[in-house]
Amino acid sequence: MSNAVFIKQHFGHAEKNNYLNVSKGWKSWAFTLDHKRIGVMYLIGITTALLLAGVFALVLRSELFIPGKMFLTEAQYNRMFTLHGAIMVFSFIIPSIPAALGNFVLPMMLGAKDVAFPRMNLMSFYLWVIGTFFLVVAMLTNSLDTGWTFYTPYSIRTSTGVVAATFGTFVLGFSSIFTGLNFLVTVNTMRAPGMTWFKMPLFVWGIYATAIIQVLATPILGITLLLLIAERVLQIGIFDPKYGGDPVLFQHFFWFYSHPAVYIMILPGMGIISDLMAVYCRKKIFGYSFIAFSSVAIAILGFLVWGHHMFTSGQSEVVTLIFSAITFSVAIPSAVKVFNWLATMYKGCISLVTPMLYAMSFIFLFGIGGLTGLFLGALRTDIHLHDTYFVVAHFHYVMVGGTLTALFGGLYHWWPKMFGRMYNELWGRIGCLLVFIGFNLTFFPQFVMGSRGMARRYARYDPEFQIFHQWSTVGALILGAGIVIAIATLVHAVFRGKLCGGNPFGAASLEWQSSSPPSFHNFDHKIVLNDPYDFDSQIYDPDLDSYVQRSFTVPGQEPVPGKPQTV
Amino acid sequence: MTSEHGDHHDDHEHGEFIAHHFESAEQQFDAGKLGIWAFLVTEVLFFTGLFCAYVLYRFHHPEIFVQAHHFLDKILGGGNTIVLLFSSLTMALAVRASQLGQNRTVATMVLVTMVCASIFLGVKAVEYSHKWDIGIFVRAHFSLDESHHPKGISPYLTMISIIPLILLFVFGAMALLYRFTNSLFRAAFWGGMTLMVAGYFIGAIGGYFYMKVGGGDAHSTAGKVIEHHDDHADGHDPGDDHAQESASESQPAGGAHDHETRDLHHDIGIFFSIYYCMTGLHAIHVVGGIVALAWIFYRSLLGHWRSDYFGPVDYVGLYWHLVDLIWIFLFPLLYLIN
Amino acid sequence: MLKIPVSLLAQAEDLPIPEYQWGDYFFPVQAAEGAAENDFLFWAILWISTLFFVLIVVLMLYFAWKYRRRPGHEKALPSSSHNTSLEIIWSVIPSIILVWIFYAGANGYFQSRVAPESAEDIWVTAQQFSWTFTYADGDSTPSELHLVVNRPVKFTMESRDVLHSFFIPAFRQKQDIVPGRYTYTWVKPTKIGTFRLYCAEYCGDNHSLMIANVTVHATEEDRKAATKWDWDLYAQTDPVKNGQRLFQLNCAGCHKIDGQRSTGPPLNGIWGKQEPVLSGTRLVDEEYIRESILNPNAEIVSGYTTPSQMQSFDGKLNDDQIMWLIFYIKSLADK
Amino acid sequence: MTAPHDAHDHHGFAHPVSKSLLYVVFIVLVGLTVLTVVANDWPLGSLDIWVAMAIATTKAFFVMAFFMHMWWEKGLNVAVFLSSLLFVMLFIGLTLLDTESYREDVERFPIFDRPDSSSVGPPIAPQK
Ligand code: HEA
Ligand code: HEA
Ligand code: HEC
Ligand code: CUA
Ligand SMILES: [Cu+2]
Repeated sequence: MSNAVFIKQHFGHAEKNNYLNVSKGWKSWAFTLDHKRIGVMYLIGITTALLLAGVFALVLRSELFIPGKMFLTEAQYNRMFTLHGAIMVFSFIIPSIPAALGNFVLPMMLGAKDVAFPRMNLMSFYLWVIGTFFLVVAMLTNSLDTGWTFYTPYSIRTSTGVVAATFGTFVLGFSSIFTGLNFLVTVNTMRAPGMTWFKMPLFVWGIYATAIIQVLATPILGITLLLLIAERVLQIGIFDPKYGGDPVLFQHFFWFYSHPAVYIMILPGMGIISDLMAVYCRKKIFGYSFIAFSSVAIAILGFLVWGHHMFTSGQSEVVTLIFSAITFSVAIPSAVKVFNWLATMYKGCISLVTPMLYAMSFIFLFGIGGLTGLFLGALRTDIHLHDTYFVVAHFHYVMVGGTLTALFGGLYHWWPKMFGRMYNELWGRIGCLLVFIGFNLTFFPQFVMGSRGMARRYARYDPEFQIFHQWSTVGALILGAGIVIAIATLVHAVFRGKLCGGNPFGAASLEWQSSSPPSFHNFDHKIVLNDPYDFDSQIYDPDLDSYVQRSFTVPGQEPVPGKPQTV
Repeated sequence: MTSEHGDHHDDHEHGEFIAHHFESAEQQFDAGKLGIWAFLVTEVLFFTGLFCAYVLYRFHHPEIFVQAHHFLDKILGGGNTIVLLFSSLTMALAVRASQLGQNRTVATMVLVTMVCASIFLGVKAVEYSHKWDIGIFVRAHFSLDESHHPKGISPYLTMISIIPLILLFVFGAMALLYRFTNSLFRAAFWGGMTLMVAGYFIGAIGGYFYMKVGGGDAHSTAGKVIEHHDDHADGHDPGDDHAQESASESQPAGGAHDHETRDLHHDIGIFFSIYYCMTGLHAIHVVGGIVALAWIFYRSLLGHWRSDYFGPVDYVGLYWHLVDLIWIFLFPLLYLIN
Repeated sequence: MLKIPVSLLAQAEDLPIPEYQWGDYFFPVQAAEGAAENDFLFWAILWISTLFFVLIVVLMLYFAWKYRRRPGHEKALPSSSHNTSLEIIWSVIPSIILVWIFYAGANGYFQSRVAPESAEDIWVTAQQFSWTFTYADGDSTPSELHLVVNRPVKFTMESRDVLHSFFIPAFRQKQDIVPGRYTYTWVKPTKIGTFRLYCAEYCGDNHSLMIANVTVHATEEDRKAATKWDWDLYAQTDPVKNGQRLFQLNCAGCHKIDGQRSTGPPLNGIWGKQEPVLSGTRLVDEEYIRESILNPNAEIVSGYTTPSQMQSFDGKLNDDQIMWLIFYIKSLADK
Repeated sequence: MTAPHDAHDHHGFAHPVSKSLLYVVFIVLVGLTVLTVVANDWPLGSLDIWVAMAIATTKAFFVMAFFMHMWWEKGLNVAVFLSSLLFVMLFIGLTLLDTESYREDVERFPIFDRPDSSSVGPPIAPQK
């Protein structure tokens, strides 16, 4: 086989015989063990969850347009933000990047054929479906109005469907554990020969650090929710003050999981940004090992700060002090990452395509979100800011501005790999811009009204806050439109996009050494290990309109571990 | 428990059980091994919540724990500990045999392990039902009244035993059925299952007679501790909150002493809340373990294990030892308090 | 500007919305000791953050423009990909700043937690969805907290049902109230005026209506005049007023009087009607109301849970008081 | 410990443990169980919980080291498992520290020390 044919077959667009069409029928999807298909199913799932919870957000934002009642009663409003928060957190953002994108690209990045436990992977997806189903059932039957935090004793007293929702969340927890455990083992044992720890792309490090948290923290959520169910059904009296239990103890239980969980949300996002920065600056990532270790540092330190959500809850002074001190230590590894990304841009060759725009808007938005975390970590100011819109703005800046933005950046980056088709660049940029503008318009005013005293979870409010709420509501509509456009552009690309080759962006990590979309076995040829950030290793091939690993193209220069050959 | 079977592929019935995405049997084994250890980590943390609740309440109310442990029988608990330890031994032997490819030994040893697990559950059923008889429930429903002790077999025990009884008959029938249709392999499997369920009755009957004969003193001492304060036990809704308590306190009878004793009485319920959560969750794990063991038993009868493929036995073994480990801590924490 | 319809307020029907008093851009007016410290720290962190943030964003945009991919610039320029001393510098400098922020925060925190010896005591009872304040001389006020300027106050707080949180933005003070235990906080108001008190911990349907007004008076006498209630006088002249006051203190958390269902059924317009209860219907008369107050479990209104969430007021309200309540409910007969 | 492996098995990744070792471990475990039950009746005062825990930990060590083959296990797996204990301690330690420090406010709770506001007034008339 001539080299050109070989390249076309393995690095070009794969119309036939890719993972999407290797087998047909719904069963071939429902029972698939292929990490790529599971990733795609997850992607569809979490997008649905995002849109559903996003609609709740729009509804509650509309209600807040005027101080008094518009169209929701107080009780209905409470259900709105509870379901918005719970679905966003448990069904959308926690599985989002690892389970959808991670599933798709992580094994390929390692040069593996699949994750370590494909059945468990599928199981994780179905647990996600079941868990989300229970949340939705709770929503449709009795609804839920506890806030996503399920604080006792209200969650024991309320007549809404706490048991169904809690059970759903419990199941979602197991789904998350399974994903994490799977990736943990995959990264440890499934790396291709020669793929050492420090040759892994930083996205893998991000997912790996996330997996550690998922495995260590999520079981505590499980037991917390079980105890909550037991408390409601049997009145065991551990969290219920009526029977001598302690509500503050519940908060300890809850945040021991949920604080580390916020790093479950952000670390994969940071991983994506690290990779995007390098690819679109066409430059070796600055400070690889610092970025890699800062992920692990965040994962570990993240376990030591849960009490910063409880500064005013009646937690004792000693513990409060400890938690505040450690909270600040988490900021340092995050700062290290931000500075390293900047240094990567320095003297780079920067293409401002959609993924890069998302990456830059990530730095902007996560910067604000993270820095406002410092106001909350400082004890004196948190006394004032706790449970106000300042906190709401903070966490949307990190979760939406951070994770959701990174997710979009990653999707745009890997979309050609996943579906073999290019998105429309113009619409991609428009979407990105709208999201950026809408987002800031929605959430920046919330900082101001929060520190002025606007408490959160308020269906009605005093008139002086109205102007901020109005800006915020308008912003939410723009943000919503932006998200819809961003998603529509991607969906459009799947069906109508321009066909593209295996590596249109010239990225150097292993997943790009396959055809687009990849074949069922990921690689049908022997892969060539190279530095994932050495972009000189990629050579543009005008025939394919795509890049190809140098060793495959230059006759005479043999690929490192052996001549490329079909298996 | 998916981690145990996430890594083999049934398609290769004869060949090596290596899934397509692994390079070698060793890689597969290593992955499985790390997977199961990580899984055990999640299990440990899962129980941590309960241990945490235990430690806090014991720290804050040591007196409750001293009171409460009188209701737990050291001999039954200790006996159960030894049963579990023995099952761990046989499990370890099963793993060893599987590494040597001795499938018959694996089958026997796993069977013994399962029977022990069932015995454990049987004894536990006796303990639980005895407590329920005299009104020892979780905090809110705690209504101790030892005079309620029934004469014959506790109705609760009968109720719990219905499921094992049904299983006993179903499994037994299956075994016989296959025995007579000459599917010896299946007969052996279902026979094993029957034996396994029989273990429950060994435990339950043993425990029952023990309670009849010697177990009487276990709670009689305890009875004295609280006997005079039982006037609140019935009719009084335990679900009052402090506001109401203060209300009733204002009634003439109210005195600091009465308040304290009654609180103690109710708070013992907290101990039992924790007790039921811990042992209940542990029991669920035992049941889960039995299911996993049954699967190992089945595959041993098929003769699947060889020195380069014994991962599942090893993984299930580790899981089983962890269940044992947890009990090793639960036993002194719950039964041995002074 | 829209006003909250009065009927939406859980408590005192005519709780006025105090005029909002501006402070610095991010804050309401500084009306208590500690507010200035809080704001100073906030601004300090804000400026530090802004410094870093602007630095980062400006550099990012500058690089994005300067090194944008264009004909003639198709390749990254040679530059090193790590620099340990740089890494150390940008880890250590933020660390030092963070240590300071922590220290300043902790300092202010202790000031906001430890009440001076001289503080007077006020007891706060929070319940879904109303506040009651009890003063050292035995007076109580519903939904209105009255303080004296420059006089430190220590609050001892308890909740009758779920978590609540005592939050006065103008005082920069917040503390959750946890059922089953006491929590404390203190303030020293430094400005005369009326401010909002919010419940900042989610507590159920009407969480957002669980607000109160804090009035800071110039003198103790002014305060006394505002908190005092002359029961005996009204008993003679207008017992309905007494009933209303008692209702606000004890019942308004659960019973609205605008026809809306809350924790309990609305109590307007029930007098003299047939009320559906679990055992059929009951005529709402004196006897029924007295029974509802003293023994709520005797009859449960249809649509509510058994046992009644309402606690017995037996021993807490005397006959006179129950009578006043009855007068009051009667006065709501056709509202 | 002596003779961890049967002599014939030095290839592959299967490392069968010798039977006699397993038996010995079992006997030790039973012995420790009996010991802990007996020790429960000794007059150890507040030490007894620590004695019981020490014995339980010893037992756990034997189970983990020999039944669970940790003695011969890869360093990574051992580290993974043992690291979980760190997080257990962290969780229990900090929570205990906290609940212990606010204990007083809980214990004081139902005892009212508010002023007696005559017969009218606050929702719950204070009781002395
Ligand atoms: C993706 C999720 C995510 C992330 C990454 C973070 C990151 C951080 N969060 Fe946030 N947080 C949430 C999600 C998240 N948070 C949520 C959901 C809540 C509310 C939950 C609820 O109550 O419902 C919350 C609430 C919350 C609180 C409790 C507030 C309250 O209720 O009173 C606190 C308090 O300390 C806090 C602090 C921090 C800190 C210090 C970081 C740090 O990790 C941030 C580190 C990042 C930076 C510091 C910025 C980058 C660095 C630079 C730009 C360089 C310059 C840096 C320096 C000079 C230091 N967060
Ligand atoms: C990943 C997590 C996540 C995400 C993505 C979001 C996204 C959004 N969130 Fe929220 N939010 C939370 C997690 C998240 N949130 C949590 C945890 C809480 C706390 C809950 C609690 O207190 O218990 C919260 C609370 C919360 C509040 C506070 C409620 C209160 O305290 O009273 C508000 C108010 O503005 C809000 C708004 C929004 C908005 C406008 C968006 C937007 O970004 C949403 C944008 C998405 C869409 C709009 C969907 C796409 C559009 C369509 C399907 C259709 C059509 C629309 C148009 C064409 C305009 N969220
Ligand atoms: C903790 C919440 C709560 C408080 C405080 C409370 N109630 Fe109630 N009340 C209820 C509930 C719930 C019901 C309905 C169930 C029932 O009938 O007991 C109810 C029912 C009633 C009824 C019968 C209403 C009808 O429509 O027939 C009356 C009258 C009443 N309450 C009066 C009072 C008075 C007077 C007070 C104050 C002294 C008071 N309640 C305080 C919760 C409360
Ligand atoms: Cu009370 Cu919110
Ligand atoms: Cu946090």
